[in-house]
Amino acid sequence: MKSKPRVAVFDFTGCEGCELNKLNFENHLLDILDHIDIVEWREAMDDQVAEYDIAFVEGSISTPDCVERIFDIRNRTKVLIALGACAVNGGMNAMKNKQSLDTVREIVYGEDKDLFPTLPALPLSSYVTVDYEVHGCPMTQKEFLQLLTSILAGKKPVKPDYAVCVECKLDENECVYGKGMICMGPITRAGCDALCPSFGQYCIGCRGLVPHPNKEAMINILIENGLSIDDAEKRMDLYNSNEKDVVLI
Amino acid sequence: MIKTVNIKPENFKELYFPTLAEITEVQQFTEKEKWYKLSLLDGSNLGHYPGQFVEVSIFGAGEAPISITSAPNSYGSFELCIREVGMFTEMIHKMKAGDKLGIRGPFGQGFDVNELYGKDILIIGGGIGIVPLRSLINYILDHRQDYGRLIITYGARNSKDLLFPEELELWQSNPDVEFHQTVDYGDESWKGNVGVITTLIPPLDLDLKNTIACITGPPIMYKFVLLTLQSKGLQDDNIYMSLERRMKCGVGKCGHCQINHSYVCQDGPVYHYPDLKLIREAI
Amino acid sequence: MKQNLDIKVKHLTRVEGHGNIVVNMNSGKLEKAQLEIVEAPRYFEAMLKGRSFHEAAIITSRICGICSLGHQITSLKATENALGLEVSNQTILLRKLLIHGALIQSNILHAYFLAAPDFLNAGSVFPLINTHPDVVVRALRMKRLANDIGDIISGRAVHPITPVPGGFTKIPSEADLIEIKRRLIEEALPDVNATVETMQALAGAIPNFTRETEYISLKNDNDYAMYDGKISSTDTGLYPDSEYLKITNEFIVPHSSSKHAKNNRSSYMVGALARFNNNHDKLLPEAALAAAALGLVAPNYNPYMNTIAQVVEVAHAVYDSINIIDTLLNDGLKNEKPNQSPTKYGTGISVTEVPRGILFHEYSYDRQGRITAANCIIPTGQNLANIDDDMKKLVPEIIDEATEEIIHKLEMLVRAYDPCISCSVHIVDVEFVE
Amino acid sequence: MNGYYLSQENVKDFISHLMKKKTVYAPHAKADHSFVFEEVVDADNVILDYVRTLNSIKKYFMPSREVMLRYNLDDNSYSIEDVEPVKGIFLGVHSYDMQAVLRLDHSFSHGNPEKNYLTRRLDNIFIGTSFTPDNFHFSSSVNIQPHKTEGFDLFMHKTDRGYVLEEVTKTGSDLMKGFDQLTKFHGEYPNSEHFKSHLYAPQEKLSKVFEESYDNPVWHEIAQKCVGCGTCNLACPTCYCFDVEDHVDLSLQSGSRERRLDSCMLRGFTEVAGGEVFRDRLADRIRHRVYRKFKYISDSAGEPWCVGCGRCTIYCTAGISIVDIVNRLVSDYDKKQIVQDSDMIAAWD
Ligand SMILES: Cc1cc2nc3c(=O)[nH]c(=O)nc-3n(C[C@H](O)[C@H](O)[C@H](O)COP(=O)(O)OP(=O)(O)OC[C@H]3O[C@@H](n4cnc5c(N)ncnc54)[C@H](O)[C@@H]3O)c2cc1C
Ligand code: SF4
Ligand code: SF4
Ligand code: SF4
Repeated sequence: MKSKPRVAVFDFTGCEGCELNKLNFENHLLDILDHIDIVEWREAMDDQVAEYDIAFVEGSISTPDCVERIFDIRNRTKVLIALGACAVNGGMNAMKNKQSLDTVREIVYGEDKDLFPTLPALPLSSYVTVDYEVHGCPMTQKEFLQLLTSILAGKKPVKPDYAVCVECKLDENECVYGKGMICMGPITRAGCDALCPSFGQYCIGCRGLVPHPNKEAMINILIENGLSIDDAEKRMDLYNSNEKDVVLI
Repeated sequence: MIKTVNIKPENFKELYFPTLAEITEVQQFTEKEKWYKLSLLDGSNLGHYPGQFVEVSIFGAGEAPISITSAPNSYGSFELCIREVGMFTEMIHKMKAGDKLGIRGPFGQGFDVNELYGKDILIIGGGIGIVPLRSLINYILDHRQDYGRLIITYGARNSKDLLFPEELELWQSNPDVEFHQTVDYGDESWKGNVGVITTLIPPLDLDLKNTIACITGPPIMYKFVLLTLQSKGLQDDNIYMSLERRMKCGVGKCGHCQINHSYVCQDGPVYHYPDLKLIREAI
Repeated sequence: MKQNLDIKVKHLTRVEGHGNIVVNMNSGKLEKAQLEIVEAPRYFEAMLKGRSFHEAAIITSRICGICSLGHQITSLKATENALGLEVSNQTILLRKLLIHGALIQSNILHAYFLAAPDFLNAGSVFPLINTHPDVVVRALRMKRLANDIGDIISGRAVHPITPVPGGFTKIPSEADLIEIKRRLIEEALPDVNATVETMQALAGAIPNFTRETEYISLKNDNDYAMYDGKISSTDTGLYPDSEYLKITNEFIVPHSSSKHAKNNRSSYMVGALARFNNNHDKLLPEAALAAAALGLVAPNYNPYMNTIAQVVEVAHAVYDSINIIDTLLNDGLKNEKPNQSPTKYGTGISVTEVPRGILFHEYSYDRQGRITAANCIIPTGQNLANIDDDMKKLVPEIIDEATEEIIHKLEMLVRAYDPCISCSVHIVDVEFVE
Repeated sequence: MNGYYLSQENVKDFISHLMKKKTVYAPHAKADHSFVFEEVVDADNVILDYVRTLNSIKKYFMPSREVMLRYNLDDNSYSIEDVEPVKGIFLGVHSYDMQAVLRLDHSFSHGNPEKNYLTRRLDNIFIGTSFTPDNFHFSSSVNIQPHKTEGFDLFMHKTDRGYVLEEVTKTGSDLMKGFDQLTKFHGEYPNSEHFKSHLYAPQEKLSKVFEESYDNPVWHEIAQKCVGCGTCNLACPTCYCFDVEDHVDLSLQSGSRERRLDSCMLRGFTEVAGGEVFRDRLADRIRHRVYRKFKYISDSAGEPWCVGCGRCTIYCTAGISIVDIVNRLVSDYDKKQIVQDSDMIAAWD
């Protein structure tokens, strides 16, 4: 039998929900461990090693210390995988990028603001090459496992490039716009199986935008449904402050 | 009232069920292109025409439409040439002789070899476009007396990207074949033409009435080749070309390859140019 | 006696978030014994400003993936208080059930995956898969059930979906509840007993260390307070929600990106042990028996026993969940729409117990229902000063042990608090009133 | 064929009667204000007086997700998923959804008759109900009246006090055997309803309009508002494009090939390796969709492929209406005709 790939797990600025989600794979954890060796994972174990085949990295880069560590991890690993919104596009952390960082720090620490250095919250890919990404806040178990099995089967993983609305239709959900909610599904990248609308809640856009989104049209929808321009832009920014791509009309 | 064909269950077709084939030979042509020889495990003949394609499947990876590059034969083998560009093609590039694949097809309309009967054939192949054309070339060589002149023009990005190196030499040395090749970018080792494929066409001395041009290449090539042929005076009626589109089913259901009213997997990939002109999105 | 000691544990493992343990003893004088918090702050206060009341809980749930449900419920309660939104009894029961689910999952995760390896001298839970497979499988099964409670009722155990201001966007079906109850009875009850036995066997590895301190938690007359009640201090008595700032008195220290807190003394403790010390008489009988079996008697001043208190709480939560489901089924589930019509716009405070201790959220809203001020005070932040104080007492007591043993005991001590560093750092007490 | 009065009070018994014969699928309430077709477990839960269901009954013949093949990676063995005929009674189907099924029948039987779809279509019984058009239905504009019985075996015409039940086929009359709470109906079946939404061109004219509309600026204008989410295709009862993907199981030993409904409004629909997208402009995708409903297939099949259900419009979050688009094309076409005619008159002068 082939030797198992050596896997390490790291976290940067984020809520560690994606990491926790892995410990939540109760039904599959033992199956996974049949195929991989977890060699480093600060949140769950003491060991540290010099090199690994696959590094799963959660969180965004937001301090000088983070920058150093992510370069170091990239140097030690063959494959680097960004887990969750923070690592993939900066996630919610990136909301702060819209304000001056000094202001932000002052809001929080007042006079002591210089004690704690901060940088704009950016995805891993702003600093190093990222091989694969698992979107979502938090990422879903299904997609993580699909990615892992793809890689283990030697197959390049593919991720959805269409909107959450698609999955809503496939699941025959009632659209939440019909009950006065304002949903980000139309331009949010699918993959979660339209989780929130399936539970009667609107999509907040946690998986980032589809490639080439029509942002102007989306903002229009938000305004047509009762948000002010200011609120519409805020809603767009919740998870997408770093997303720059636009559609070809 | 909708015209529904009233069909019986015995006529329903298992459209998505592949048959197994074994890779019998692999050859690496370039960094990104490999050539495969396969035989169906049930011993049957593929039974294709030049220009047709098959859906190749690797379990766990999916399916991809791939042109058949060999000429029809009766001894149960066929050949593919595949460029590594993405998920599926990466997987197939890892496979070796003895490995097994699924095959569906052959599908689509190829080059109508009866329509070409007795004509001079002008082959224009850009890059990987030579793959389906090679099937036609070898078919013509197998039935040499049925056709007039065989003029092959072939262009690649650079000399390292030229496919079927041994065959190119055979065609070059065959007195019955007029062979011209060019590369977009030359280097020290390259002694031949340098320039895009359209530069090969003006010098050709063609019997315009009796010449049929068969074109396959990357999408951007078509516009320029057509302009060049038109300025040479070749009638649209004398032009056939093969298109590429995204495809999933190969049998006219999944909708991906549709251009206006036409399904490339059914009406194409090889089109008669006058028909293609009616399809506005095609080129 | 040893005169010099220099310990620096960078990025302590098996805790949530990034912290370093630093101890310095110079010529017999303890210069430093502290937990440095080096987690990168995320500036949630800045993210909340100007957001609509619909989004407050969605954002604060992202403070921490581990306590996401706790933050969410606490945030919803604060918003409801600020906007005058009444919620139904059914909503409260479902929320209590969710809180139990989250507590079971969190306490099990801590006891089995993060703390147990210490008792067994293992570096992580992974070697235990081979040495103690039945224990690991049991832990996974308990966690799965707890997470399923979250998944089924709130859509997703991490960053829940259905709880919104005024109620739920979707109510579970009766069949869902019946199935959860079946699993609680058939799987969880035997697992709880087995867990108590396992912990009994491991309890010998718990260091014998005590330091009396102030214990703060919620308290009420009806139950083992988790969802609501008054703030209760073992030193200074009961306080209403509105006086939470009198208790927490946060201050900034240079070695921590999270603020520290103190009330009557230089520090106080929150969490399972604090709850137990305050509310042990409200435990369900089965949980009280578990406490007795594990030798946990109130008041208990050994911080290492926090892990044991967590196990006792798991027993309580499992039995109480069954009771809650029975009540819900007896009353009949009603398909209620969330009440989202504000009757006022002002400031709302809420206090909830989450697995790691008492949690405070406060928001102010303008007339458009947008946040103008926010403040959240997190359990781990409140425990940090207490951890430092414990270390200062512990180090001299064990100074003659081998350095590795000292490090091990210090790491165990910090872990016993089950600290959630992400939380403590990401929210820091400030108001951004303009 | 006979007709009967079926009073409101007898509907439940009628459904119970049907349930004894075969599995019955009928509209049920879903979430706050929507309807879906579901298997009937309790006749009480069936709602025959509904506006439209979220998805049409297409989902029973072409499920939105479907495993096509299972395989074993160790030995390359594979097997096709067994497809079973649905063999159900579909109760309370609106005429436009029945017409949509007939169109799908055409698509799946022409050229290569597809086993998966056609097998599921075998041996089903369809019972229609008339409907009161809302602001979004416009099926009468494509020749589909609410009382159109084509494709049905029985038809329930809604009246003030219940239904008039019309036997349409022999299968339909056989189904009535053993149900005797009926009085014979003699008279004319109702046959029209008032529609609020219309296409302003008869069918013959539409085909001409579409010949002239390829370069109409409307495609580009709509593209400014459209988010390209694919909802319009996925909700449409006559859309059937699909994508296929392979999945490997966690065991790494087996896997499956799955097809999933797709949408030509999605950018990735025409994307090929290397990143080339053949309909990259949103405007081109919108045009393709609308042409597929009114021209590409219709030219050869003889009917519009849009059945006027209104789903694509009511579910469009950007508020784009296919009726408005078509009517805009019609009015631009008319204007052009007037200009051409007046040019001709001018030339005569
Ligand atoms: C009629 C026809 C004949 C072809 N003949 C050959 C040939 O002889 N040799 C060769 O190397 N290539 C040929 N191709 C192109 C080949 O099918 C694609 O390169 C291949 O599908 C890419 O798949 P991938 O997974 O490696 O790429 P990815 O970019 O990873 O593919 C992603 C997805 O897009 C689809 N896709 C991507 N590109 C194409 C494409 N060009 N056509 C259809 N679907 C696509 C795939 O189905 C896949 O699902 C032909 C294509 C067509 C339509
Ligand atoms: S609920 Fe949201 S994701 Fe679903 S269809 Fe409506 S807009 Fe799209
Ligand atoms: S529906 Fe939206 S917010 Fe919910 S999980 Fe999916 S992408 Fe995230
Ligand atoms: S195009 Fe729109 S109105 Fe027409 S059938 Fe499809 S969904 Fe219904």
